[in-house]
Amino acid sequence: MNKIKLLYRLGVILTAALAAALVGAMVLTAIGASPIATYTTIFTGPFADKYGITEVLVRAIPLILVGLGIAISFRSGILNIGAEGQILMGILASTAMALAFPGAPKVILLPLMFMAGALGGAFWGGIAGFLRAKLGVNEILSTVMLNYIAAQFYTYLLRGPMIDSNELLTGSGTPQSMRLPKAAWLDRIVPETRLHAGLILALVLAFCVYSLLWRTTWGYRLRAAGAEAKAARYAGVHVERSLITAMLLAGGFAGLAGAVEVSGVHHRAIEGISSGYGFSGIVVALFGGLHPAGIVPAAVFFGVLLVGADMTQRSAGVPANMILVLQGVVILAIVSAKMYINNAYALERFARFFRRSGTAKIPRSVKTGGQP
Amino acid sequence: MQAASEPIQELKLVGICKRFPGILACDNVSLEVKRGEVLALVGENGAGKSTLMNILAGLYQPDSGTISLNGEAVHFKTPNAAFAHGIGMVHQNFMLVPNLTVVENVALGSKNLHRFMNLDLNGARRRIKEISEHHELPVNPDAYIWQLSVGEQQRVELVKTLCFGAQLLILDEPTSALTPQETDDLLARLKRMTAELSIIFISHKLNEVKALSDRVTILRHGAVVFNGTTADHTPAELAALMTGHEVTLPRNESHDQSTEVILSVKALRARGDRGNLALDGLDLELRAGEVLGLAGVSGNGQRELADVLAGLRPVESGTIHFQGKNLTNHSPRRMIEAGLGYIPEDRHHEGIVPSFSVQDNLVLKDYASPKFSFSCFLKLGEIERNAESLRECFDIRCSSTSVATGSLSGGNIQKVILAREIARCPKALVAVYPTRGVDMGAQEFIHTQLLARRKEGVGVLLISEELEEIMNLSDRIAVIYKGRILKVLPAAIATREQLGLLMAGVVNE
Amino acid sequence: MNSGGMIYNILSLGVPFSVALLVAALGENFNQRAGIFNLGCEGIMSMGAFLGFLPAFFIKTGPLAAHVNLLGFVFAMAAGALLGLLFALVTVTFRASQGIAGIGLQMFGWGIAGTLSRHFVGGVTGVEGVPAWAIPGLAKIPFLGGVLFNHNPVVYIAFLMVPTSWYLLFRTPWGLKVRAVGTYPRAADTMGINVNRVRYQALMLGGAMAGFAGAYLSLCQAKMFADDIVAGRGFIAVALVYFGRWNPVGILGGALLFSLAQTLQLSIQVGGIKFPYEFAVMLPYVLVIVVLAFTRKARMRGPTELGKPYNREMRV
Amino acid sequence: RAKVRVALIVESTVDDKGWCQAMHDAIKVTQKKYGNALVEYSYSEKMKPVDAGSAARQYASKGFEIIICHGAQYKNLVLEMAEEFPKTSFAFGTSADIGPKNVFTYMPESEQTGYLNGIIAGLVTKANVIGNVGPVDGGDSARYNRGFYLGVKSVNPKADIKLAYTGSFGDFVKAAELAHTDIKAGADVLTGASQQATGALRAVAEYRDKNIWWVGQDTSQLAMSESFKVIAAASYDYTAIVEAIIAKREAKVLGGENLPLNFANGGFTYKFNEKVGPVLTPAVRKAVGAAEKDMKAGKLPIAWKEVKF
Ligand SMILES: Nc1ncnc2c1ncn2[C@@H]1O[C@H](COP(=O)(O)OP(=O)(O)OP(=O)(O)O)[C@@H](O)[C@H]1O
Ligand SMILES: Nc1ncnc2c1ncn2[C@@H]1O[C@H](COP(=O)(O)OP(=O)(O)OP(=O)(O)O)[C@@H](O)[C@H]1O
Ligand SMILES: [Mg+2]
Ligand SMILES: [Mg+2]
Repeated sequence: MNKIKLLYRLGVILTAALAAALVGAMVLTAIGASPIATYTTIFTGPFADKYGITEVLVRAIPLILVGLGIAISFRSGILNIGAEGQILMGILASTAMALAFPGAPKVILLPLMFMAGALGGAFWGGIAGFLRAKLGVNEILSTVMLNYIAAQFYTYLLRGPMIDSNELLTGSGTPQSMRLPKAAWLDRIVPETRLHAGLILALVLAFCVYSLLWRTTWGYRLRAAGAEAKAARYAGVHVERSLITAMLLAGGFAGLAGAVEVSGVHHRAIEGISSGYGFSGIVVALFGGLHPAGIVPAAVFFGVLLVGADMTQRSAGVPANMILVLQGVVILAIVSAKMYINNAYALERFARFFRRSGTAKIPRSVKTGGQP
Repeated sequence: MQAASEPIQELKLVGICKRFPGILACDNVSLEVKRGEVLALVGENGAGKSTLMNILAGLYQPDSGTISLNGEAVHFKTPNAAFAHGIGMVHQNFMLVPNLTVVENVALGSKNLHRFMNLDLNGARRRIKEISEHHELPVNPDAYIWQLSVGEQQRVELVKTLCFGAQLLILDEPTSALTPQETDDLLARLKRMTAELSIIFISHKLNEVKALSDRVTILRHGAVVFNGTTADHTPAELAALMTGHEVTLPRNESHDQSTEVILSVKALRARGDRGNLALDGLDLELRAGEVLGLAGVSGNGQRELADVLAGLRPVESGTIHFQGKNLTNHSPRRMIEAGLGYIPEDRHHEGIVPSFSVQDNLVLKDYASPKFSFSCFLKLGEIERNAESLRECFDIRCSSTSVATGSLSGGNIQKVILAREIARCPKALVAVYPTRGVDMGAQEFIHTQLLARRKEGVGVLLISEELEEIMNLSDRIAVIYKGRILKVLPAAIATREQLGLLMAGVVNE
Repeated sequence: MNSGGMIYNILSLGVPFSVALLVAALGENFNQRAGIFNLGCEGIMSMGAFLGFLPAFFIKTGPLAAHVNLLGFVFAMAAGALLGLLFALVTVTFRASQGIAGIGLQMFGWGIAGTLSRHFVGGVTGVEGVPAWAIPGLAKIPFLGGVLFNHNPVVYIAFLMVPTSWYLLFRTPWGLKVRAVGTYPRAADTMGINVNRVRYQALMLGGAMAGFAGAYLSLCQAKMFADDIVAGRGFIAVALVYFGRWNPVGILGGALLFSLAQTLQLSIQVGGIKFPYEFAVMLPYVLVIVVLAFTRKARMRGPTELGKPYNREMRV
Repeated sequence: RAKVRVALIVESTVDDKGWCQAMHDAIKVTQKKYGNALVEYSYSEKMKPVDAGSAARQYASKGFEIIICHGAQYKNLVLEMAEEFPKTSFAFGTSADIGPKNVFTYMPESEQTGYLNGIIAGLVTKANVIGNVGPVDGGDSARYNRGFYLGVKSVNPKADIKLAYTGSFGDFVKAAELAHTDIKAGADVLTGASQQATGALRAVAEYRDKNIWWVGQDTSQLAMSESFKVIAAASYDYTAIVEAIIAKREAKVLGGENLPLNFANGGFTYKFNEKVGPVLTPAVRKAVGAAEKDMKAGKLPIAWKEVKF
């Protein structure tokens, strides 16, 4: 049975991969690019050197953090698509904190900054949680809208109150904050690359989220409220409070992701930091089965996809939009395959079919022990 | 689908097998129904009855085996194909779309009413009228399903299936949620229908089987273990054949009165889901060490009363005192902490979190108690041990306590809830329809457990529509009618007739 | 300018601006009513915008030149239906998680539109687009005429889609099936409704409408194509379905509220403001949330099985 | 001369008829001028800051000599990479800072183009209402908008300039909505910066038979089908900057300079559109010509920083 299971899963994955590759190849051929070169670049490019690998991990860090938050909210019955806005609020809060205490030593400043980032994100997520729990506003609506509001608020601050005074002086006027003091920078863990200590933080937090959700009474409450609100209420869980808690946590993780990005990579608040991590984070969380043990590899995989696909622009001459096509196709193929892999009914049918055709093919002599 | 072209003279299932991942639900089942006959299909929870019938109704595909109608092999790929041959099924769970009206539900399945860009609702209304008059099944065609009581929904189901032109009617536990009167009515109507139809009837209540059916087939673990004429066997014999041992439902014989009032409800008023005043000045006292049966036709405030007691529904006025403390309008958590146990009506969505494991569901109310947690950390080992011991104690049948509870059979889910509520050592226990849809064996077990708690001094409020169950177990019986308690009688002197009249709202001096 | 004139301007501009959101949300409503949550609306709109624009871009002469816009809308709807079909394959047949699949579809549609436009068009380009057509007689009515009856014909068609969607959903057999399938698919299945087929149809219709909405952007509103022309309107359309509580009339209300707020804030800015413009830009988004939060909640009549794949064999 | 390899990193696409395309075109022109054998060119589009970091590293490690990160949001990244790859020349803009020794910065002094466009708008408007469709109030478009304001005021102090922002560089549809709003509010000359302005121009073109005009911030608008509304357009011409960077590199200067873009150094081109007909009066030509000449001579300082909206 286990062999059949393996065969089945392999078959599903191969079929999905093939389908995805074919669709991508069709579009690539249509625009006159080489599918083979493109695919080779995506999946080998990131592993060619130290840069590639570390860049993948650099992408994976915020994806893990956002994904963890998303996992908490989805597990608690909230479809949070507002991570994008929550990241921005985290960036603002953490930057403000770091700039407010420029003289503080690292051991104090970094935790303060991350705390501020998490609080900023939590505040933004909490609004959606509050609206849902107390006023019955659907979270999909509110988070979509809050993303836009956050984006405007972000430019407002970066262009106005938080702008680097140097930008005003020179007249460049770029919306960006002052550069953070060195004490607010996360250390690089591989020299000459951008891989920073945020990775360790993300991994530690992944473990914490696992413990939180599956090992604590808190997590139990959140999951119960998310899985079946009626039963949770019956069992004495305050479901509304749990929704708000979940959104606070989810927002907190997104905000922390923003803070870590600033502290580890950009060292100041600028535009375009979140670069779609809010949405990719959802994909990562769901790929990872809403479980930290799945989210970490899913984030790394997605990092490969991001970095590798970007490389195709330079190595295979593929236009930037094509990258979106490839990512889209890969996502569609993987979610489809994933459902089949976990579908016991389909596996059962496959096993039956396999056994039937399998037994028919086995010659009698073998079965009765005749030596070939 | 109007009436099928050819009347069904004989239906035969031969060697039907159906396997679900990890379980053989139907194991080489054969059975046969003739025109005008009622075949009863009985068996424990999870025996495979519904699966078999779903195969007949075209919903599932058998792995092997054949179905033949009037001697001709047929193959039902979809429910449509089954309808076309005159097979209609009333499913165990209502198959009515709640936010549609009755007419719309009927029109949904009646393809001949589907015009281009137009839905012939009047045609559906006519058809409903015709059928409901013919079979004396009154329904209000323009009511939304969510507005209807369970009994009314059952009637709608029946009318709907008949509207689709069924000649062979499959009824999967149609009486499990009906009041005694409704059940009697239904059985009488079905009896009359046999002039025109054949019926396959599934029930856990063997007296109904006895009253209605001509022949009976018993399934156990997916296989047929008995096939015979109903008239030749008593319900007790059938029960023994079904479970493999004698089944005797326990009775509460002692009737000694304790006096300590543990739960007292005064002049309680609360609103139902539709905004109506479902509880309208209700007074009730539950004493320690008694079973108080609450009889009544469903929809008279039972559900709301249970909700209010559990803290799940706000009280408009009146008080609830539990062990002398005023707990009116307290949160569910407070009620739980005060020592109130509650077996809810909706076991699938309220009693358990279906996706949680059996272990987790067994601590649904106590995960944060010092026994199962240390500060805020869960003691997973303790939770597992607890589950193992309860599983043994309460005979919960599951492959392991880490499987999702939603995958268990109804009877076993009920046992999980019972185990949890009882293991918490409550001071009072509210049990709402605790044996609905549960097989004889489990029923016996649940009754025994409730009586055992009573012996230990727990006050049990048993809400049920089964007079049988109430009269068997109660010390006193209260009758609820339109949100008030009409009368409380000692069980020893209560009679079926008297209760029946009270439940209909008739108070004789 | 006097305030009457300003109100007139806001209304007469806001009404046509609401169309893309309205049509996309009406389409998404069919998806959601059938139980499928399609976050990929944005991608379908991109594709619709591109294909809608393509005939007008390429066909400048010849017999077809007079009908390029019609052709564009046909192409856009066909492409939308195709993407809807793809989404149906993934979420209905393969039962994939709808949330991620939607994000995948969004990337896919957006990417293809951008890639093909780079290859075949090569940069931001304008087209003639659909001209305005005042309804004879009605357009002369003071005030209302300009607000309602002096737009391009697609606007009228779009507004007719509201009662049509309502009728389709609540008065036709197919609408009945859609509502049943999104609320209690198993019940529909036992009544002989092919759940998957209905979901396929709903997704294709919803896709075609999203394509239409995209084409409206490129042919009627912006009259040009650029790869990020949709700029998040697909997501807003999805949100508006929740605003409208799955009712075409409510969705119309949401789309109008959003666009009027949008023109209002632009008018405020144009009128000269004394506060940072970012707060003006936020206005429509804030308003939608606030209005929803403080309106009285009706009983939820929406699709209760939204987002859950249906599997006949699977035990519920 | 030695072969040089140039890389460009942009946030939008190289065919956006705006900011990114201007630099792309300039490099292409240089490449054509020097020959493909001498200038190797590669670009990366749709680069968010974090992606830009990867791309720039790859270019640097592959031996590209000049890496142009076309946007101020890349400032950080450039400053950081410059330390890591001291032999590579980096460039980014807009910025008026003087960078480290291997970083060039460039700054379009777009208040100049705005000023010229403002003169036209101020002279052409009949309604004395002028619309300006802004993306966001930052970077070079902030300078443009202020220069435009001063230009208008210099010839027509009574004119009302309606400046509003879409809040986005790339939302063409919203820019069109804003342009319509402006026109309804009485504006008869409009302008706008960045790629979203194309949407606004497209909206202006809808008023085919009305006297509503556009002054552009990109000469490619003169070649579009909507050009019949465009009285004149300015354009950034980065060719001089690209060539300057190549030349300085050859002279062993890897950076450390700010290269402004202005009329004086040929960084801007300004073109009238002869097709618009009588609206382009000799008086307009004259006023613009005079101002342009003064700017070229450095005689017309524009105090854009003083303008507060
Ligand atoms: N979502 C919720 N639903 C119901 N009760 C809650 C919820 N969150 C917290 N509580 C309750 O509020 C109180 C304070 O919460 P907190 O989590 O700090 O509790 P605690 O003292 O750590 O105890 P616990 O062991 O229950 O975690 C506790 O009684 C807890 O059970
Ligand atoms: N769709 C399904 N997927 C997996 N297992 C199933 C499914 N349906 C039924 N089963 C399993 O098959 C067995 C037979 O179930 P079935 O519902 O037919 O029992 P039943 O006799 O109708 O029980 P009850 O009296 O509780 O209704 C059970 O063990 C059940 O868990
Ligand atoms: Mg059953
Ligand atoms: Mg705690």
